[in-house]
Amino acid sequence: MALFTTHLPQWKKDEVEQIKELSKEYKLTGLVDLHGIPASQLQQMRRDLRGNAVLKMSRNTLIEHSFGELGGDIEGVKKYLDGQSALIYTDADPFKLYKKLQDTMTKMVAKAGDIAPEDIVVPKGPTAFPPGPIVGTLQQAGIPAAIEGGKVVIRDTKTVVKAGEEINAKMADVLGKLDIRPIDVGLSLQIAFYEGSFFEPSVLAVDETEYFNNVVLAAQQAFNLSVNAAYPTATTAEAIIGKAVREARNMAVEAAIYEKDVVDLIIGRAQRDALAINSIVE
Amino acid sequence: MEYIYAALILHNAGKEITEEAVTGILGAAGIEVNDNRVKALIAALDGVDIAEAIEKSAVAAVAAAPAAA
Amino acid sequence: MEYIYAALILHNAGKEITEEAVTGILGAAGIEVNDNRVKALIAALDGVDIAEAIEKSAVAAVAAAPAAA
Amino acid sequence: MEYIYAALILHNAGKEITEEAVTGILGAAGIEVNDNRVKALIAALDGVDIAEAIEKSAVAAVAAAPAAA
Amino acid sequence: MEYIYAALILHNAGKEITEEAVTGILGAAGIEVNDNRVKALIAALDGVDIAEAIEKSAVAAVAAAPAAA
Amino acid sequence: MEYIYAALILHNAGKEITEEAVTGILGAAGIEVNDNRVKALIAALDGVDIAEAIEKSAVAAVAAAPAAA
Amino acid sequence: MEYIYAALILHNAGKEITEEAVTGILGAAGIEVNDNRVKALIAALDGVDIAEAIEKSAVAAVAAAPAAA
Repeated sequence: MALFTTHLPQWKKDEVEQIKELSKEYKLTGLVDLHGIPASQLQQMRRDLRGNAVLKMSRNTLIEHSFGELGGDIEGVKKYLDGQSALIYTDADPFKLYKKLQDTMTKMVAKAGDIAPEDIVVPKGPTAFPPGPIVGTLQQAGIPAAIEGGKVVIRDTKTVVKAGEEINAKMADVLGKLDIRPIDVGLSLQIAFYEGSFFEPSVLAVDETEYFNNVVLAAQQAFNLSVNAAYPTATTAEAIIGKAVREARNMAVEAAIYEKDVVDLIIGRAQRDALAINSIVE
Repeated sequence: MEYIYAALILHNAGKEITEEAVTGILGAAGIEVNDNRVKALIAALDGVDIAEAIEKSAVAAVAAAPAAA
Repeated sequence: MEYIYAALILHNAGKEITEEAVTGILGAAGIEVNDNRVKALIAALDGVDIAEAIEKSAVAAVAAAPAAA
Repeated sequence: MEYIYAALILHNAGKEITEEAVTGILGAAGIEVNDNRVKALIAALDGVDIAEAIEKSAVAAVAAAPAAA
Repeated sequence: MEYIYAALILHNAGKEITEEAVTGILGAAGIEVNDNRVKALIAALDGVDIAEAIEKSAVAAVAAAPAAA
Repeated sequence: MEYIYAALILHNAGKEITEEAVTGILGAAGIEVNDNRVKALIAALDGVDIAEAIEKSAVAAVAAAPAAA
Repeated sequence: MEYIYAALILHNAGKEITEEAVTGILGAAGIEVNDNRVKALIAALDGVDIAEAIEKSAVAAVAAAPAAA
């Protein structure tokens, strides 16, 4: 690389320096894949990230060069450069960053060949289109369009593409015209280098539902332990009393302890048993 | 449970539920009657509407279901 | 139901459920015993596992619930 | 229910459920103990597996409801 | 559970549930009373409507229904 | 319930549930530890099969049923 | 589950659920804390309504019933 360095134009040298500086300044240095993200969407995402993370676009060759110069562990970032990689810097940890990137996902219009991530539904109602060939185009795509009151309206809600199906060119065109955005687009994390370790996206995805369920389970377990061990807390005092009373009643009925508080229950048990035998006898 | 059944027999037959009656029934069954339990039974049943208690038990299980449905 | 109660008294006390025993119990209650009913009861209970039948009734409430729903 | 609770205190503590023990407990609570009720309690519990009895539901099983709904 | 039962005995008898009262009852039962557990019990019961808790316990068997419906 | 959760942490980690351990955990959480409650907890858990106690469903208030219907 | 218990201790005590806090609690318990697990916990719980989960646990004891329905 020595040859390359000597002939590096100033602006490239500056760029390399900047990348190296940022990598030293922030706790987390990462790469995200910008492939397929339209410029307008990208702008929105950068706005959403403001205050949390910094996106820096640069040529892959310069990125490679920068990490080469930095050396050490961080040089391993080079391996993950791919296609339209961009640098991302933040002081948050990789898990928080990954979550933030998920949160900044937006929707965009479909292109021919895209797979629908969920059912695509065209809602019933008026459109902005004046009467014209659009009516025919919509109908050809299976959408019940008609002219009413001088406007083109969709007469009924219709599911035009099912989840998992491919969106063909005609459909993509129609959906685009209706400004229906079914495709999820977001910054895809390629790698995060943080506190000396590399974090690949597969280890960063956290299933919130699983955590929710575990919290429910933990609360249940704590409740059970508190009641079963008869260790009363504000949360469980009532339940413990309830358990004590139920157990007392159970024993009283089972042993037929003739006390006013339970004699009704004893009669009930006696009758239930008698009915059971009665049904056999009849 | 023998004691309560004796009481239920008397109830069904429209007879008064007394210590003697209950003792008599259980004695006839060849059971060694425990005086205390008989007394406790009579005391516990004092003021109890047996017909009502019997009815309640029959629907106790079903009363739960409607709440569910 | 008196006949059933009588049978259950004997069952609870671990005694054999015989015509004599049932008749004795109901007689002691001052009830006019119907011989045929006693015979029918004894015959019907022959071979019946009463303890088991009672246990099953503990969850028999299930039969009631669907009807309610 | 005091008499029953007293029996359960003794059971939980692994102590024998006797007249003296139950009377002692209720007396310490400042309750005027009815001898007969204590004796009836002891007699009723004679031979009963308390640990098992505690588990057996006094109320008709409502395992029914789910099926209904 | 002994501590809870002691509290319930006092409640049933209309007595105040205090450390001394609970300790007295359990002591009479021949139990080695753990001061801390008594204190924790009194603290936990502060503000609890015991009568209401007892009532609620009556239908606990129906806990099955909700999820089903 | 913090005291219970502290016990659960120790149980899960296969550590002994002692006063020191529980106090240490809650102290690290910045909680003002009530000595009495810790002692009461240790005493209550003494001899308890925790794995079993965690599993055994202690049915909560049945405010549930109405919601279901 | 220790990580979850630690989070719940903090939640119950009205404290913020942070990396330091969770690590401190588990460390005090003598557990070897996995930094990444803590980070993942914090990130995941950020989107979890813990109060809601705790409420759900109150009726979840009936989780058994659904299978029946």
